[in-house]
Amino acid sequence: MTEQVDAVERLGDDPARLRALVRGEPVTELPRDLYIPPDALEVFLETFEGPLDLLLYLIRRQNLDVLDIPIAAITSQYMEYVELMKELRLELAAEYLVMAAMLAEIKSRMLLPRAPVEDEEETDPRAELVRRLQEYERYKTAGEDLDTLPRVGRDVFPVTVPAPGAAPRQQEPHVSLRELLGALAEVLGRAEMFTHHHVRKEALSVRERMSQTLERLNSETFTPFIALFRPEEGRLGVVVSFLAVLELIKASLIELVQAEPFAPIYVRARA
Amino acid sequence: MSEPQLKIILEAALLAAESPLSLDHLQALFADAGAPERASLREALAELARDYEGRAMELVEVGSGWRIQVREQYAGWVSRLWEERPGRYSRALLETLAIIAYRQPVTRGEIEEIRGVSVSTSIMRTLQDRGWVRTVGHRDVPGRPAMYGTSRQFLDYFNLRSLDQLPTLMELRDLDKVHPELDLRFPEEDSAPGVPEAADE
Amino acid sequence: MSEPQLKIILEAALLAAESPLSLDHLQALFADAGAPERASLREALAELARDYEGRAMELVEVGSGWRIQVREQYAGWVSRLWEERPGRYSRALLETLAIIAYRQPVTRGEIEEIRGVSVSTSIMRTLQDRGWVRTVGHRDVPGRPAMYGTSRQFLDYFNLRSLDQLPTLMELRDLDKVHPELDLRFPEEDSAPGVPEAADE
Repeated sequence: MTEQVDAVERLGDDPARLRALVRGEPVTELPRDLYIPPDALEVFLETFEGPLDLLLYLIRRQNLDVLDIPIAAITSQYMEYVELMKELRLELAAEYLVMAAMLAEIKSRMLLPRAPVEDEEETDPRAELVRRLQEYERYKTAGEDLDTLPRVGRDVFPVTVPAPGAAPRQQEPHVSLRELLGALAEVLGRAEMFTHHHVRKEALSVRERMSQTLERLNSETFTPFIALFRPEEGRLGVVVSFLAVLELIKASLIELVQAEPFAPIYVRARA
Repeated sequence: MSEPQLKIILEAALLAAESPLSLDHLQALFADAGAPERASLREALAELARDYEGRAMELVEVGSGWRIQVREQYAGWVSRLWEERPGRYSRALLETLAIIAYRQPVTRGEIEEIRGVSVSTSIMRTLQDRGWVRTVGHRDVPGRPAMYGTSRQFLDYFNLRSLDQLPTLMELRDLDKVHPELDLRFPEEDSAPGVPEAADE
Repeated sequence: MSEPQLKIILEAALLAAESPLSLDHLQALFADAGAPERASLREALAELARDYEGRAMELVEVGSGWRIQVREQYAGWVSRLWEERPGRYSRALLETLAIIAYRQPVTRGEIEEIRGVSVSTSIMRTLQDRGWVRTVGHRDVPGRPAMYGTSRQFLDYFNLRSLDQLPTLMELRDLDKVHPELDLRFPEEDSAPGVPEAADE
């Protein structure tokens, strides 16, 4: 039984007899810095980011190693703070109470003789708590580190200067031929054009040439008829041009003028 | 801390400022003690302006003070930064374009008749701005409406030698079977410049 | 028009840009023909960075690309331009952000487990509104919780090129290894008959 009592003492049940190693030196005195002016207390308690943060504070305040927490002492200090929070009616997150229960459980497990459990490695009841404390501490530190990194708007100022004369350029959308034809097929289907007068094979080059011819003509001046034909286009080109002229006449878009028989023929757009 | 050069402090402030800084403003940077004379400020600014010779930026004095800006001769390069992502054309625009291609020369009224709905002015403007459609004449009826046709750029864009390469209206019924040799891909698909976009956005 | 020096064109673009420019983006400035090789771009950028030695600005590479910024050492002078002090972030926000940065992809539940308290919705929203944190997927467990990761803007904001540049995370120590002298077993156990010593202990 005496051995067991030793173990408990070693784990620091009694703060006054606490023995902890700080840089290899045993520490037996608790730093007495618990007193905080009452008006500051509320602000102080609100600065804790949760039970792990509060526990870390309690441990660090005493220069203790996370790996060697005097559970009983820490538990009672933790409970003091939780009571304070309750008294001050601070919004006490349920997490604080869960942690209190966890501490109490660890404390009891460390005090009680362990029933031998077969085939189960004995682990320190504090192991899980220590793991969580360390895990939290590393991100708490990482958060502090993050805060010290150079930051836009505080430490570094990206440069953006005006550029007179520069203006956004609109990029034009891409269209595929398939899209274009698909659109036409749809509109024709909608107009039921297939069943009517457009089923014949249209010579699109004639239509194209109609546009080109029209563009060259105006209503002010007469253009010689023969100027509409370009021999270098060959027979087919001449035929296409001729058909275009006929179509344009049929559509009353142009008119032909001949002063007398065998005189040159002129063309102009109908005004 | 050794005091940095006056002109470098001014440079820092001018580069970071969101609007031009007046001499008063620049002087105020030096708070209470040791604010430089206006003459020294002017001198430092002149020096800074000289430093920027041959560079992309310049220091200019505008109405409300001094500012650093990109020289106008580089405006063209800067404009490319701000190119907007291409949008998509509306169905109405594509239909209008197709009708003009197949039925040219054609008036807006005729397009509307075929489509069964009116054609907006902005569609006609877009097609003309793009250089695909132009006015080829005016129909000799009251109001003298413009007649539209397609352009050479239209053929170039769609990689066509002539309009004859387009399928006939008959063939349009079954697009997939016709003209397998037609280049139905997006014309600029291959050469589209890499969109400089973060892969994870 | 004689072609300006590559580095001067880059300088113009970087000065005018509102966010960092990636190499792809810089290359795209040169549109179709004659876009410089990435190697030449890098070279020109290095030259530019050297030009800025001794000046108020510097050229740095951050998460989403290159940017010109006022050197940190002049932050004091520059911040006098603004009345307002830059905002501070709460510890809760910084810790949450740190966990996401170091542990990504991570769910809200995992963040809460590490911090030992619940993570407020407003913090998650702030982080996402600032563009630092985004949903990178969903964990394949009941409820399919979102997994969070940091963005390029996060790197940009903290002046980092990549996550590797974050300060190293504190090391976790093993309870048994650090205090081997601490016999944590209960006294009786040693002498308990028939308990075989685990070889791998």
